[in-house]
Amino acid sequence: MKKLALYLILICAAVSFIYPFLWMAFISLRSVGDAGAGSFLSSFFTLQNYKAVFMEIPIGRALLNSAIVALSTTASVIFFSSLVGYALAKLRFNGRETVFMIVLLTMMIPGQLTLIPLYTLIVRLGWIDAYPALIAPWMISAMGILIFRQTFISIPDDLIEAARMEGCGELRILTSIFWPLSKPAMVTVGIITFMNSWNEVLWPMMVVRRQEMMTMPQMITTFSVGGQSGGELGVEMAASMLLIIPILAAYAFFQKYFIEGIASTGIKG
Amino acid sequence: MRTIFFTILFLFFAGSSGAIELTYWTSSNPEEIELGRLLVSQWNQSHPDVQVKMQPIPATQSSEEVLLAAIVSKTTPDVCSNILPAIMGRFTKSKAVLALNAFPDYEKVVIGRTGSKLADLFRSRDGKLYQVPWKCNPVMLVYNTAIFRALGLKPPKTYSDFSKAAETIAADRDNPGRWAMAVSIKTTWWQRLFDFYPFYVAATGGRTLLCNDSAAFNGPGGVAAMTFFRDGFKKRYFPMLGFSGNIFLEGKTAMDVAGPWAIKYYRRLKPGFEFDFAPIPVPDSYKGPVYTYGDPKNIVIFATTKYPKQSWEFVKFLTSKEADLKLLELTNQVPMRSGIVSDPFYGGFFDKNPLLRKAARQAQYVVPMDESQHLVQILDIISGQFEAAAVYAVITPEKALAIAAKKTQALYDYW
Amino acid sequence: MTTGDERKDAIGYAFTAPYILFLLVFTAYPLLFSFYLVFHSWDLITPPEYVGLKNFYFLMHDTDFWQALLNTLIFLAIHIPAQVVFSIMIAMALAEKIVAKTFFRAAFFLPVIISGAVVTILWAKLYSTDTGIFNQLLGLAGIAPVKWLTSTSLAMPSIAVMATWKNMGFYIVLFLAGLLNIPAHLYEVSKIEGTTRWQDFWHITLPLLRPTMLLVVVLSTFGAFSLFIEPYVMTGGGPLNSTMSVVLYMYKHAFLFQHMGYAATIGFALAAIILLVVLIQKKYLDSD
Amino acid sequence: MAKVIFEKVVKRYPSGDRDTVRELSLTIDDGEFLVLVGPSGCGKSTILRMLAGLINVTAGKIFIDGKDITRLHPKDRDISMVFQNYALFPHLNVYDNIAFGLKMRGAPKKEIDDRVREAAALLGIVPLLHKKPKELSGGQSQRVAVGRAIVRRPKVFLFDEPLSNLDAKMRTQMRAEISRLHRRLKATAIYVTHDQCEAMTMADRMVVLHDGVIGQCGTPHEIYSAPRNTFVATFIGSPPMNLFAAQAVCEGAASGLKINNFVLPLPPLTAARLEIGSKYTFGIRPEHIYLADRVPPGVNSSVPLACEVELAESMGNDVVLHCNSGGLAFQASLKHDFPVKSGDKINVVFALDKSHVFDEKGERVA
Repeated sequence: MKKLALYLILICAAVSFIYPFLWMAFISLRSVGDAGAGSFLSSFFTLQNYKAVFMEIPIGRALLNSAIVALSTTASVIFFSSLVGYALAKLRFNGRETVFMIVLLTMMIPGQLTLIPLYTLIVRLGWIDAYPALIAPWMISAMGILIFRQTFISIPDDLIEAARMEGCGELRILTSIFWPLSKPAMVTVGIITFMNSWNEVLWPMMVVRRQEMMTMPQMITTFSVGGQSGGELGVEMAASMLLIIPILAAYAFFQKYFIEGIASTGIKG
Repeated sequence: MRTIFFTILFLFFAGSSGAIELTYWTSSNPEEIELGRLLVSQWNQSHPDVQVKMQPIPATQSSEEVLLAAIVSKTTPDVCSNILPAIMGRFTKSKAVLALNAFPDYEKVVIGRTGSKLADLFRSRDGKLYQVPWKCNPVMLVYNTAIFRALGLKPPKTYSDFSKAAETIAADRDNPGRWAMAVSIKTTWWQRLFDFYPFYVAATGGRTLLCNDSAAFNGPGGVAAMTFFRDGFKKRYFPMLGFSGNIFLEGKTAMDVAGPWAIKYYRRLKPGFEFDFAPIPVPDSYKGPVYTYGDPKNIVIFATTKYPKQSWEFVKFLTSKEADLKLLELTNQVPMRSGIVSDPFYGGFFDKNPLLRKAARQAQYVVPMDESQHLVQILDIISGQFEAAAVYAVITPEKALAIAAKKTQALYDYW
Repeated sequence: MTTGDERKDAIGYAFTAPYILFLLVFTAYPLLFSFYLVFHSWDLITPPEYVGLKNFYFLMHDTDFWQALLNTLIFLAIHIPAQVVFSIMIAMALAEKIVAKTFFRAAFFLPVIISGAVVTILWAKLYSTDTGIFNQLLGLAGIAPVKWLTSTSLAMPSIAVMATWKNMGFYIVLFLAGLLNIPAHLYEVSKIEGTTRWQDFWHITLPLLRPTMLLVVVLSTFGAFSLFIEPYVMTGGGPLNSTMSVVLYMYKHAFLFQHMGYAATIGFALAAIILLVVLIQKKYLDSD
Repeated sequence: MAKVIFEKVVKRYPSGDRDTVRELSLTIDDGEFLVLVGPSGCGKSTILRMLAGLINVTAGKIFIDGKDITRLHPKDRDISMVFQNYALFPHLNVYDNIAFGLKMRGAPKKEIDDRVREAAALLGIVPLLHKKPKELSGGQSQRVAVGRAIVRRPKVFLFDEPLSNLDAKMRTQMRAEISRLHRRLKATAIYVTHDQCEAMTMADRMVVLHDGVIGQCGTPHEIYSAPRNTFVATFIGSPPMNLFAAQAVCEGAASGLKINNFVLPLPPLTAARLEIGSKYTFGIRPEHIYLADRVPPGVNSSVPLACEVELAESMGNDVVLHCNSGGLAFQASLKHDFPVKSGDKINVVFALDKSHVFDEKGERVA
């Protein structure tokens, strides 16, 4: 009896979490004529809304931009953060503890404080409407450094020494010993970074104005808010679907890491 | 095949022989892009040594923002024809634009075309002219002639007329739920250029928002205009909801506020739709010509140009008699050319397009916006107070305008 | 070439150098420049002008800023408690022995991974006064449509409910991890002592969840003060500025009015307020 | 192939208050199996790591084959090392672990394959080649680690306590195997251990280290039979050598050592080196103590000493007696061919020609 109530609550909650997305997918597939109210399966499905999105806004270009930005940010965060994480975990040098303290401190700075000066910096660098503006300020993450350091610290020093004896330089040790041994950490850092970068909307809105340089969330926001969608619900939902499909695919693929990685670090965007 | 080859060869040599290239930015609406393409190709054919490259300003952001960003990054074009005069204050302050007085034939060209009365409106505070007055879109009342005919209405001239018309529309049993006029409840600053501001200009007989760096809008005219909207929302003449799509085109409202640029837009979206323009309604006590906001767009030459002379020649070409006709034909916007209504050169066009004759007549009674670095913020302040006093009616129009005036004052006091 | 420790020194510096450079350019410089900006007026185009404490003075008297702060605090006051209560409830349900646990967990986590922009666009439709599902459901129950986003008193709570829905999955996962960390024998002891489940919850579960609670509260505070895209898309800050958040207000000053100095001042004040709020939370949740 | 020379090598850690290794000079001959043995903290691993290049040398020089390698990167020294925890790369299978060094050096695929298979065959781990380290037992892991070390055919092999993580039986087996392997490869090997048993059985030559200095260097037999000081004497041998505080006395014609309340007469040769009246330490290994009535023939034994057995520890073959004679405590290791139990009173004798005498500083006198 008690179990039944439990399931009832959980199912109701789960439905409320999933339903909006189903509705969105449904609306995006419905023909333009009957957008608005209506029940499921009331009409046949069509891709015309998706066609319309591609016709009305350069969504293909936005997808490309988002992919370039999110992938290069992710690659850079993984590479540089693991580099620093390795140095902090396994190399001895003067100032190591200071650097580590700085990493921890930067995590405490509210982003709102540096947002405007960062924007002015981008303007001065002449990076407005360019990929560097979207990538460079997020190339290394303190969160990534921290995760890598914690992971690397538990890898025995023996392995480093063995690798050095066997002829590895430090970079080689990082890439061919530490990386393969820290796959969960790499995946965690990777997906958190990818997700944040893919979904980020405030920063692109600040540094990108040209339509060809817009990322997906920005494009869809301006499309929706700017009224370009002409109030066509189906088209708007189709555009939104295009934004969430890649992240949903990544989610389906890495589900375990997604949830556990994020839970273990307690960090998100 | 061979011709293509020679053409390429020619272009190659032409290019390498040092033909000057000018960059020209236009507005991004399809009509103006078409106009730009036509004029640029004409120019390029007749001027092989000065080639112009045209580029529409990206559509998603406001042109002002794009231009400001370009100034910051020093990537401004040579010539731009989509300049909101109100924003010129910041352009001149940052020395981003050329003073056109420097060109010897400037008087002849600009004053000769626009007339000194209108041209003076765009004169900068230092007495120089940095912009060539180009075209305007007098903001007017546009009404659905089918509905008006069916209900036996005439376009309202005064607020009382408007009320009566609105009551008639509301009482129409065949079309329940139809509103009198579409007014946006969004608070984006430029929305007020299509409701409060033109009504304010009309009610004050052509005054602008500011006078000597101080708010001028909280006088009787401003209160009258604000009260007009407050009453309209209160009596449900205007729909009080965020709507998508164009409800005027859909026949859900009988009137809208728009400029002549809308003619092409309406015809494209809904062929056969019947509409007409009328002056903005004024308070019952108002006498005199009805002014409105002209929504002017001007042409400037940016200081980054390497070829001021060639740019100036191109600007003259853009504002020539023939170009102005093309402007009328392709975009249905009104060149700021004095005497255009009576000029037989354009007579044929106006005969075919009586709506534009109306717009061109109205164009004689237009004002721009004030040239102020705070203009956007002042409109934003007014917009917020419009929402409070008119849309939600939580404070009186007098109070709202007083607050807006005070906030405007604070801007000048602090910055 | 050197060996051992010295070489490690050199490599240590080489490996951290990109980060140090990055830090100097993208953290230290903006941080310092924000100090510069708060004392200047700058529109990006004309040279910055020193204005002393004018920005702060204007901020003190800027009723719109205080309204934005109040709005943000209202958002916080609804969002955070709702978040904590519902997340704990669902996490406790998920901690029981149930089938399809992974499915439920994944379902609740779904909105977390999806762009806030999309979630907001979607919910704007759900909240729509005439066609939204909420009012349709209310209509079925014979209740008149509610102006979710166009009434000054409901708009911010509506946004807070949506934000709670979006982020809850993340906090459910955190609480679930916290719950599973509580040793089972504690409950066995209480079973022997004959306590009720409610007493267990108050005297064992809740106190032991404290560290998670602090984490959740601090993280959601940081998140809540960043409120931007939701009002930007849904309401544009209206009606009557009732959903104008501090970040949206800052954005408006920076990008609509080009008041870089003033926008930086708003950011500065906001950062100070965030740290203050977090300190207070820490004091009350981290006391033992 | 390779001769290793340490020349006044010093190691000081920045945090340490004194040198971990003090002016170490040592020559290891080509093909020699040298064992560094000593208690933990004596500096033996530090010496090995300096040679490996894993830590730097504070002062002094190290040569391999006459070439100064003091400041070379580990990979350029042509040495390999077997680690205590095997240090197998967990993400690579056995084959790739063994091949790792060759791959890093860019050896041709064919050659790598040949050499890996050869090494695997030598160690009897061919069936394991495709397993991951976590599927291996301790002994198997150690074989793989050795395989990784030998596959490159380096000049010098280093072993850092390689057997300490294995169980006793496996340890004995691996010990023999490493010795056999060394004889076969004839490469210079340096082996660090704290286990004297490993040291004694495996070493060509062993170095007993104490507080960063060499206590004694020599063959296992030399070190066992003639420890240079009390530290070496007690460190090597199990159970450890009994040491008694003593004073040289002259009793009649013969001089002897007065221990507690009795005097031990000494052979003249030994006695001649003592200075009457000075304090000495007398040492005798437990296995050189016999029951008075069972002295094997040919042993020059002392006079019987009456004592009480406080504890008898049977080791199967041997029995270790913890004896007490009027407050003098010592251990005796006897063949287990007679019944003796705690509380028994027995008489023992010391084999005087196997006894050791150290001076006050602990240095060997005789």
